[in-house]
Amino acid sequence: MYKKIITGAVATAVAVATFVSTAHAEDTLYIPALSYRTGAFAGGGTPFANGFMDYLAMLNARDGGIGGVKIVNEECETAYNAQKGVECYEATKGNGALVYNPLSTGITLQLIPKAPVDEIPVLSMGYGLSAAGIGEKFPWTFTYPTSYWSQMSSILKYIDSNGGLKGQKIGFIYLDVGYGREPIPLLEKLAPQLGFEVAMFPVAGKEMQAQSAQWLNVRKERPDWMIMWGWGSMNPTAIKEAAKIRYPMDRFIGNWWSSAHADLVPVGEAGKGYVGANFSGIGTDFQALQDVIKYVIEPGNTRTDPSKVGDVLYNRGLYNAVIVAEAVETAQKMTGKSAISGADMRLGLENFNLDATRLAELGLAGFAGDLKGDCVDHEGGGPVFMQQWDGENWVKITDPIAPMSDVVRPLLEAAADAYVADKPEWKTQTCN
Amino acid sequence: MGSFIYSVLGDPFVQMLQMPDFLMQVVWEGFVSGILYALIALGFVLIFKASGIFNFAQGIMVVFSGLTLVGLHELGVPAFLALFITLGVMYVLAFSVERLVLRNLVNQPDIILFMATIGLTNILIGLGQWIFGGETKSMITEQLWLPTGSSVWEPGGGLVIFQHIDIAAAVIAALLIICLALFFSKTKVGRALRAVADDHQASLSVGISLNHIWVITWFAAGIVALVAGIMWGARSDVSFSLQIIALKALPVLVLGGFTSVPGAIVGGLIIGIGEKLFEIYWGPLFGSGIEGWFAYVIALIFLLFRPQGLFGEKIIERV
Amino acid sequence: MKDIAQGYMTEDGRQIGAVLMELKNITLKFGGVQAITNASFDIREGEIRAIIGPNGAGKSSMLNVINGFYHPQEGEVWFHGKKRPSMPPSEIARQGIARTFQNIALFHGMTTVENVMTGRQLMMKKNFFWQLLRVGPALEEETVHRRKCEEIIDFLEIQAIRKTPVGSLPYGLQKRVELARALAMEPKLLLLDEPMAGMNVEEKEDMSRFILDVNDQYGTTIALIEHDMSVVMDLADRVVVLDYGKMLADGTPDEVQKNQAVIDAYLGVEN
Amino acid sequence: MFYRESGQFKSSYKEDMQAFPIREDKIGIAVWLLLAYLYVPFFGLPGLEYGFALNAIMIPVLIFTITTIGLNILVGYTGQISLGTAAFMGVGAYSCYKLTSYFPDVNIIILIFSSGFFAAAVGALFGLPSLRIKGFYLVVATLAAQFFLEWCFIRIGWLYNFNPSGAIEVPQREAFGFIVTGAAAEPVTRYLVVLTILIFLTIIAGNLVRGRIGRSWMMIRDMDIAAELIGVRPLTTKLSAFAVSSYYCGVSGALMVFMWLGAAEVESFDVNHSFLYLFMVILGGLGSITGSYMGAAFIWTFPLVLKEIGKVFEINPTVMENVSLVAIGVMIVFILIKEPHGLARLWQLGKQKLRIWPFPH
Repeated sequence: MYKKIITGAVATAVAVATFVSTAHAEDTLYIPALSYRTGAFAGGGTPFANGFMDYLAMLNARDGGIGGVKIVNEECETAYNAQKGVECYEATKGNGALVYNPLSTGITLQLIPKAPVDEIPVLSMGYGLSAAGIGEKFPWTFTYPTSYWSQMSSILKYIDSNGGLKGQKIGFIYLDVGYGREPIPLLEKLAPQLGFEVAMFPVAGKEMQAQSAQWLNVRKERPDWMIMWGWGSMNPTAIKEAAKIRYPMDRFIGNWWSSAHADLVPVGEAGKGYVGANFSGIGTDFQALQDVIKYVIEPGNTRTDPSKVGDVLYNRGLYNAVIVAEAVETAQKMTGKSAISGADMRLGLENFNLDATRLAELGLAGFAGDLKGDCVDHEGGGPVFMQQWDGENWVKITDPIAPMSDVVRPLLEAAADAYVADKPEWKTQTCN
Repeated sequence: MGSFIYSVLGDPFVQMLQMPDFLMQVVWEGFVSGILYALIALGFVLIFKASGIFNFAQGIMVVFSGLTLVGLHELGVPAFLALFITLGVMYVLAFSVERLVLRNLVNQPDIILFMATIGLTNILIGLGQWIFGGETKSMITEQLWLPTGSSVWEPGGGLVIFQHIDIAAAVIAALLIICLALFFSKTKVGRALRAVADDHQASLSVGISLNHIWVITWFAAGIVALVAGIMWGARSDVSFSLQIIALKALPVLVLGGFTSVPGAIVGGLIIGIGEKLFEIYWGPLFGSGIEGWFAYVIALIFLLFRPQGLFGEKIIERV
Repeated sequence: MKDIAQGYMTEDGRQIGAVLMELKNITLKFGGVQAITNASFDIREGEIRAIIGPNGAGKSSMLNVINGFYHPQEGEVWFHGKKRPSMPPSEIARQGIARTFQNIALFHGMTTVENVMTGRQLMMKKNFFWQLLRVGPALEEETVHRRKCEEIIDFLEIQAIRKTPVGSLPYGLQKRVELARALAMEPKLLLLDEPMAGMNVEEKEDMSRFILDVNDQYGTTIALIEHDMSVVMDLADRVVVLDYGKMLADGTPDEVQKNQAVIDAYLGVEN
Repeated sequence: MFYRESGQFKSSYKEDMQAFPIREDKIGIAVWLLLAYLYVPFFGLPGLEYGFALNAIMIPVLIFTITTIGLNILVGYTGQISLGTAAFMGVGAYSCYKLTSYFPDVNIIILIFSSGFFAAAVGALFGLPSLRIKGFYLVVATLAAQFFLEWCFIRIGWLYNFNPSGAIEVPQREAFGFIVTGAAAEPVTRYLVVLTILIFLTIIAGNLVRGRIGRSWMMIRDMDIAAELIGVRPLTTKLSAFAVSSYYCGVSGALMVFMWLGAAEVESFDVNHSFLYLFMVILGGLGSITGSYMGAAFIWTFPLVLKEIGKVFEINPTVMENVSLVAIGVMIVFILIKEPHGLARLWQLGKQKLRIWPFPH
């Protein structure tokens, strides 16, 4: 028996020793995908990762990569766990990673200080640290196309345009972790300015599926509107509970991590009328998505369930890949190199221009709002639009709603200053 | 200071009186979650009584059984056949646990057995995710002929909403408990089970196979887990985060005593109703969201004063 | 019975001193069950005192009262001429009462020498920070006590198993290690709960010799429970007989053997 | 052949009471130390990329070893089970963060050591019920600690300086003229700091468990009633175990955030991590300090090895993640059945084999 164990241990040791970091030839674009298909939030992580990977795979299959250089897209499972995230980062960065999409606020926070040191930019698309939108303070971090705070301001504008905000009571139900608490300072600041009242309903991470107390409180407080910052199985549970207390669904608004197919399909008809924020297109009615289906899904070079292509989170992952690809292409053009470095990638991220024309060229006309890379503005200040669940699918119901940049921007700057304050050697940049 | 005392001792009760319908709703919601806690706790008690093992894997068994049921249905298996197969899976689980784990750990200290069940938890999480994926799944409520929708009761202009699935949960839990009680008192195996619970040595000497008994109790705990999984899944969804909620059964056990079936039920109801009342009426003092630890802290305080629980027997130590 | 108010001389010529412990009217109940009823006797310095009686007579309970594991409902325990208040067993151990157990209570995760060292715990005084460093005084202290333990190990002839984990030792040796551990405490009063249970004749002889040697060399007062009457009659200076929690007799082995009540209740079986 | 103790006699008790009485063991330790101090800082681990070897393997393994030693003191040496390890680490991490904001100029290493005391105090507080309750009941008490502390880490904004992201972000700090925390700190600096702290704490733990205090812990573990009848005070003994154990956890938590992660929110201290650390203790060996090293190294690197194997066979990482969950579960059960003293015991058996090698009879 012990012999076997010892033999096993020796075999393991040999396996460790043969851990050879796969050398990637100079002429590839290495883009790691820190994804999570296991753990408590796998339901959201899986479609996002699928969209991201499928688009890059499509570029490889259709165009032979970007600028004639093949993309190597390696997935590393983080299980939404910060420790595994660091390990994934260390395991992949040596391969010449161009950009990290951490897909978790916790992991993003860990990577932000590492990015300038290792010279690999971080693109936390619509999550992570809102303050990182200040390009002068965070040269290596991007939150395109927008931040949580901008998004919240857009949602408030939506409420304002649907019967006014003044004198209203806004209920805010959120996952009680860093991510969910992030918009609270903005709400507290805006409430007196815009004359509304806020009621908070925190949901503890491990109580995601036991929310009856929160919704009893909602019934007690009777807010006029509900806004949700949820993730994973918190979302369908919240919507079900809202339906239980007969909360009017069209006054219940989820942020862009709380309004995906994965959240509403389990609820079905009961969620009819629920509103959600979004910044990427819905469905497969885009040439680029048709190409994904043709080059990737149909040949079966994917882990995606074909019926889920075009879902909200799938398309968001895809949009993330679109931004990455566009930045790569911009960087290639700017530097004249086909195989670029992380520093080049940073340039690309500050200079790409995904306007309507360009989106149309990419076969994504109307898929998202205009987005332009910028040195000062790493947030993109992008608008979000509202979508509504019709019982079976999401329907876009508004045009893009611009954020209240005048309010949000100073807050972002203050937060960025606070972040940098206790880091004496923090590298900032000056634009122009 | 005065206003603080008022907000602790006065205001909550005023609120209760002002909105009696709401109070009723709170108590009802607490009652239903209490029933579910009690169901999970019942699984713990069954195994603890028969084998002295504190089965940490009971929580993941709830998730695993629910996932198996839904997963099979997704593969196209008709709902009731899927239910039947899931029962089979739980039997296989009970059998393999007995054969591969328990049998080899007889006479080990309790703490070792407990840690083995934590290992088992890991195995079930991995297997569940591997086979059925990590995504949240919705329970096949209607296919299992469970009721949906709700009824409204309006006492004196108030509003109390009763979800049909909650009522069903209460009824099914009650039936399950009655069935278990009958099983324990009326069948030969059940009586043997009680004998084992009372005295391992004695039951061995009257010729009862301990191994057989263990398989049956683990299977019974599996059935209880499946019922809890279906009910909780129908109320929210089936996902791995249920596993941590299932740990709430632990404070329930502390209150009720590890070996007492009525204790599990009463403890479940106390925790369920107590935590809802506290969260709604006193929670705002702490900034709300205290459900995550309230039950545990209550249990902790309770432990200091009555370690054997409400219904447990006092432990007499000997040398 | 001899007049023993000021001590007495034993048959083998040892002088027995004043009263070390006195139990007055002890009554112990578990729920409705009366384990000990109104028992009174004393233990004197330097003597070997035996408590005998049939199964369930309350002998072990009596030892448990003496070392404070059970708190009697009625009665008083006097130790060193003072009435002992109710206190946790660890404090009573600190007053110099050591014991062995009927079902061996060794620390199975440790070796023989470590088990014996546990008996010295109370005498080791160096504080936490010296313990952290394990240099200077702490190491010195450890060495001093280790030497003492090795003496006891030599005395009980268990050198060969010094570094063996006690769990793997045969029963007889475990009993001996347990005795060593109790001796390491240098107790004023040593309680032995059936020290010879389950031993063969040879082992019993060894153990008897050790008990006598301990009493002789260290002058330790010993109270023991034993089933084997011949052993008790050989070892004990005075004997208390319990039956169903009640005291039947108290006196020298000879006196007890002649006591009609004792013969009826217990010895009568043999005669 | 290479490893034998015959012929080595001890002439004093002091010599016999050393941590490694056998000469070959001493040589072995010296070799390990040389490798750790002279090879790894320059070359990393053989076959691995340098940064990966340090940042993703050596530093976390060393930090988790401290955690494991701490938890082992409680579970392995004192027999008290705890599922609150991760939360106690959190106490260390958050206190260290607060200390650095109050005392920005104090040597960070002193602050890391001090933060352990906060964890020790909290640990002892939640260990109080252990006096009256045992075994499974204690599981509930430590879970209460875990969940209550998690809530505090989120709700008490003061703990993370009211940072809107709700996370603690490590500031840059220097010690002895080197930058040791923050992103600008070289991996090798952080590695050497962690390694030195680990060795220091290992020596202390070794001293404690071999001395009076360690014996009283083991007495409680092996037979608490007998221990009490010998004069061990259960309360002080159990509390000292909780305090020392939590001290180790606290220091390792502070190190984890300051020397490794760089930023952390409550997720890094959740109950699943508590299970992970318990697995390290079980697999390494209950009641063994050497085992703590092995358990931490094994549980941390095993999934990494599986990932690499997955890459070779082109199995997707999700499957490998689940395989590693199942495999670790199976190993835990297997180890508990076959060898409750874990890898440490296997290592000893291996050495015993070496002792008689090459003539096994």
